[in-house]
Amino acid sequence: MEYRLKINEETLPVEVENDEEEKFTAVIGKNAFDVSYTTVNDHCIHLSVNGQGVNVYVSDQGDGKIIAIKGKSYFVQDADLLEQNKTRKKGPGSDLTEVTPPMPAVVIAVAVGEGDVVEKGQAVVIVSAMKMETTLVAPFNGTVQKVNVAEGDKVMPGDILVDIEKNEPEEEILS
Amino acid sequence: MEYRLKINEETLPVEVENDEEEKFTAVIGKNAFDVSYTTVNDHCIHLSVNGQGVNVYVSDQGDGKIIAIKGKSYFVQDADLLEQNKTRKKGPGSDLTEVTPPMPAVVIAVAVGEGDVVEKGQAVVIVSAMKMETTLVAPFNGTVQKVNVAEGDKVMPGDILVDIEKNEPEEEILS
Amino acid sequence: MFKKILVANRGEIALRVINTCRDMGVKTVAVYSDADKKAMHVLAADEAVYLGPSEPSQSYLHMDKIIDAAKTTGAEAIHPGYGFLAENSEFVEKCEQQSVVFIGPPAKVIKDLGDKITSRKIMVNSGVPVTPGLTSTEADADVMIVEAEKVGYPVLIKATAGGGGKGIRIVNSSEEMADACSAASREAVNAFGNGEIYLEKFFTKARHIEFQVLADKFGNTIHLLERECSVQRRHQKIIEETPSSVLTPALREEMGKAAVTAARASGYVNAGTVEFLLDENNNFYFLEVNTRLQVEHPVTEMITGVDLVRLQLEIAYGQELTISQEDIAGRGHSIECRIYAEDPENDFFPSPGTITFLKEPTGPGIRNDCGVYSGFEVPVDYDPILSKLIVHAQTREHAINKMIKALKSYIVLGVKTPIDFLIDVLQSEPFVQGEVFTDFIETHFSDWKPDMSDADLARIAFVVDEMCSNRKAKRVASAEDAIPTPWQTLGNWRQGG
Amino acid sequence: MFKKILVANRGEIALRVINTCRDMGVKTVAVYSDADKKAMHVLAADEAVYLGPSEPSQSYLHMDKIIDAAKTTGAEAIHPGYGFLAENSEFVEKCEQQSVVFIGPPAKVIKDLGDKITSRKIMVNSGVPVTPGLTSTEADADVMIVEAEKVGYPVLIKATAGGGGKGIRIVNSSEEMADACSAASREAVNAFGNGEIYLEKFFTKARHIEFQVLADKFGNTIHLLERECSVQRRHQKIIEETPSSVLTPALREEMGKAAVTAARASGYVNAGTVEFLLDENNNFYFLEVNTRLQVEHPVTEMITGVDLVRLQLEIAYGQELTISQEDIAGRGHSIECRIYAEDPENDFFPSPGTITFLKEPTGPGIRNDCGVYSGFEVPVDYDPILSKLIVHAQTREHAINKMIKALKSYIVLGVKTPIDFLIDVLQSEPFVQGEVFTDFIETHFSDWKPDMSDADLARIAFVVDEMCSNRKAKRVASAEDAIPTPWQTLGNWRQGG
Repeated sequence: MEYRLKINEETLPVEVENDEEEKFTAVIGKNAFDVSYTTVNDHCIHLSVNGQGVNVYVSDQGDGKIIAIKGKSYFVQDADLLEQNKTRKKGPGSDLTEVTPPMPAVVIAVAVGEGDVVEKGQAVVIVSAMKMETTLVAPFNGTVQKVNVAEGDKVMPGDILVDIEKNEPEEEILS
Repeated sequence: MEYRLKINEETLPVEVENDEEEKFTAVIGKNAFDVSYTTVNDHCIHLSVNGQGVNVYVSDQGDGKIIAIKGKSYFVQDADLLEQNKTRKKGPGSDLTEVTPPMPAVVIAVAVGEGDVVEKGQAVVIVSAMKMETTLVAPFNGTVQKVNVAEGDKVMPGDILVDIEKNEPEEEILS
Repeated sequence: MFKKILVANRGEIALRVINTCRDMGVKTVAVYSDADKKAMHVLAADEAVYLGPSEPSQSYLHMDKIIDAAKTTGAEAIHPGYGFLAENSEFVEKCEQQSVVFIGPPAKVIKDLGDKITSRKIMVNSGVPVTPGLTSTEADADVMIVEAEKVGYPVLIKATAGGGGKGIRIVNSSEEMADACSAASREAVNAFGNGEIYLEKFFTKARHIEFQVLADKFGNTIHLLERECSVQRRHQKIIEETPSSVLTPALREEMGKAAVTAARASGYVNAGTVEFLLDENNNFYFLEVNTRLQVEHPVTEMITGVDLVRLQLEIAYGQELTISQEDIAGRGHSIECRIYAEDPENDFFPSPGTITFLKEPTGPGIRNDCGVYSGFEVPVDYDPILSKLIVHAQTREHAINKMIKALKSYIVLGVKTPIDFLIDVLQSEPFVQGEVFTDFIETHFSDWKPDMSDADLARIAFVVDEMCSNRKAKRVASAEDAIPTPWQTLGNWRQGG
Repeated sequence: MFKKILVANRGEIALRVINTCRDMGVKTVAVYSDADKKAMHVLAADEAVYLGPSEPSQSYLHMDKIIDAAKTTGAEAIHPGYGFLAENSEFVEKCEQQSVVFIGPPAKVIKDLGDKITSRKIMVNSGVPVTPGLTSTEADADVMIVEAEKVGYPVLIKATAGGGGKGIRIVNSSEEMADACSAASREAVNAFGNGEIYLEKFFTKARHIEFQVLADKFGNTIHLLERECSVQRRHQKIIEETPSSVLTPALREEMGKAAVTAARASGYVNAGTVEFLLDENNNFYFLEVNTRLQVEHPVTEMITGVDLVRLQLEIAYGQELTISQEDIAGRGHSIECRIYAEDPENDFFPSPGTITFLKEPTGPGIRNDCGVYSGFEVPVDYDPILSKLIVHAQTREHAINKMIKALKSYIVLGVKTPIDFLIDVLQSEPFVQGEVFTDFIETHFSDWKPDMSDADLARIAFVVDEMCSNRKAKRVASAEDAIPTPWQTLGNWRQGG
């Protein structure tokens, strides 16, 4: 069995050998690790790696797992799965013109209206989370097609707050 | 909706009225309680009863629920269900001759053998749990039919450690 | 003692107050907004009153609703915690009018000390050293230049009604003065509706040292030693400790006396904090008084053995202080780390969301004042503090090691936290040496990146979790008695998927 | 300091030791039996070595396996905890032979103090008051009668090799003497292979008061104040506290000096406890020395601010004590409750089983040294202690209230615990008044039954849980993404169903 696992920008193959009941050998790069494990609960696994015990905590986020080890957190993704999903989701019409908040937030002010011409970097929406305000700017020169939010709305990362049509010719995006 | 709920030896009817989303009125005897609730996790429910908040903790044991409230534990059973089960399980051949441990335990010594005649109160098996020894005795005069355990065995409440045939005529049990 | 009080706050500080009330047999009333229906303070209180929408102005800042809630439930007093209405003199006046006891100083004290010029004047008049600079507002940039040359550059132009870092400019030379004054004033008008400004000396290398004070209604005023709070990010404290590693017994006594003088001079009653700057030559200067319980109050409790919230209630109820200055002695060393929902890799940006798993550190000498639990959704509407983690040990070295150990066993999944950042700070040479100034994080940790040394272990953990998940799935498929299944976990899966 | 040590124990005390090692940067090796494969001490240690079957003789009492584990893993020292091999002089000798440091007193000290006659002689020779009676064994019942008349009835006939309440008889008059002596001797032969007996006065109304002592290898010996442990069931302590409410400063000093004398006289090194009886006239009598860490050591840590396990390691490593008698001062009041898996309604019968849910109490001044977790199966093979819950507050009254609050928020489902019993004891008038003698539970709580005042609430909770279960079931039926489902909960359902 082989996984290709990505942390930050680094993808490494992990080969699993001699998989027995709660025991196996993992080969990562040139290093081999003797692993045995005990499941403690849904989120906690006790690992013994080359004889050293450590408790790891896991939260499956769908697109990857958060793994906490000794106070440090790693976001580990299955590179093979990521590629499949990319192929599936990509294609013509994929949206590269997003105005979306970096975190769950509340809209404090909307600075543009439909039909407004905006320049790249121009403030379009101000959101606030936990007493910290963030200004979302236009990603390029363009025209506001639609404003999807109003002051007071709760918004999530991925929500498109304002649709902006790029002023450059559309062929560039499709090519 | 009505439940009949048993705690220790006391069974009381609980009538549920005006059941809305996470709110209802419970009538127990002459008392009516306005109840609202929030589920916190699998084992914890926050109740507000007549305006007073309390966290209750629940463990479903199959034949009843352990309910912990402010440091006190209650074992609550559904009396209707208990009666159904009783009817189902009872009948001729029901065993009244049990030598079974009061707790999960380890057998320390077996004091009788097959064919031995025993008197009521005579020691038959000694078990130990958590450094405390307990002597299990014959429930009546009789003859040992079978010894089901040996020294060192782990035993659970309900396990019949020794089968003893009562010396009185069998008709008495069946009548 | 009060039979019942209302806690006009949320999160960890509401829990902290409820905790002591429970010790004292005082019943508690929580208040909550839409976002907090399942919040821990609501679950912990004896009663809970719904205030309204999540927006603070409609809930935790809505004075009339809160006082109504106290009247309706028969609560005799209100504890404001910190933030929200804690330093709002108008709220205190409203409480007084409605005959509800406010657990904190009188309205006039809050008002006087909230205004920078008034508080500087009080201190100057009573002989407490203040940062060199003006004790009146000044509209003329040329006068500012004259004053700046007196105290020496760099200087700070500050709004008198200031707070939260707004209406402040650092000025390094006379050329920058005119622009800085008009900018600061303009910002102050926008933020506080009051454009008045003044000038103070700016200390580039300073420590933030504060003294806890307590005063009853009978004129007894004492201090409970210092807290050093120099480690700050975005002008907000993140690590606090006591004792300070630079205070000599003589300096501690001198500053403590100044703190008591400051409290007396302002007519202080209840618990408060007198903040000082300490420069590199061990000169100290009055900064301001925080007229409430501080986030970092537990380190003082750990080394002095007192319960500050209990004393707040006793003082508010009209009891005389049962401890005197001679009873106060520090024992051991205590450190606090604030655990925020924030991303230390990304300028400490807030990180709201659902806590999918929480495991608090435990053990001798470890205290975690926590306001959240596994499954709780941290709302976007309020301050991102999740908990404050406090340790207590015999020496500073032991306390640092205990805190590192505690942080390593503190698991918060689902939102980002500065736990790994804090571990690196506590292990760093300058922190261990006590070389801690208010610019500590900018100087030593501005380009911090999380250490990736256990990445191999993380990959192995991923593989093991996959193996377990497959097994889990198989079990479910074969188990007939899988119903009921916990809705909590279900919820998480949905949210994650 | 040691780089790595082995902890030859399990449960909460193994965790307690590992905790301090982690503070100190000392690596730990756990050992475990079949029953403990998923035990918390195994999860917490840096390494774990499997010993064998669950039977103690094949695992935690197997000296050679344990010493082998230390040698194999490179552990330099062994901490025995309490129980198992903690007071076994043969094990200490084996460690010495194998050049593994035993963290505790030398073998000879353990041997001397483990024998009742030898230890009484040591104390008599050094002027420490012992209970009136013999300091040599006696086989003749007539001599016993003469001695009994000297000290006054009732008296105790005790096995010199005794322990665990075996080989003991209370004698109220000369007529009972002959039978009692032969019965005690016979029982002692059976239990210890040694029928020797002696006689002591029996105190019907007495307090159990013990002093913590510490001695290094350089002749420095100090005491760390007293613990009162009079509340016992089945001759086992269940509530301990410090300070004792009956000790005057003068009596405390006198008893403390006697404890230090006792430790010196026996050549004591490391941490130990000198136990005394205090009669109604405040006369105290030496009972015995426990040559190990006690279960109740945390109350001493809370009021003195020291970490006893750290000091044990430092002493064993050969360091000189860094604290002197003058440094020791008690602050506040501390109480410990032992949380056993047992049924207080049924003569404290053990109650092993799976812990289906565990929620530990938290908050300022609360410490829970816990050895179990949600989902753990408490084995039948060992002592039923789950955790020790400790509180610390300014006064005894505050500490009692804090403990009651902590107990009320301590949730252990799946096994029985004495939590409700302890709440009733702490709330009882005699306990609150400090009227606590070793017969406390027999006198006041022999026919205790749990209070049923919240039975209506319990019924309502049952109904609500049924409603939630139905909803849960519906959700599962409709949710396609219900896989994977937690196997932990599944396990519980199976076990319960």
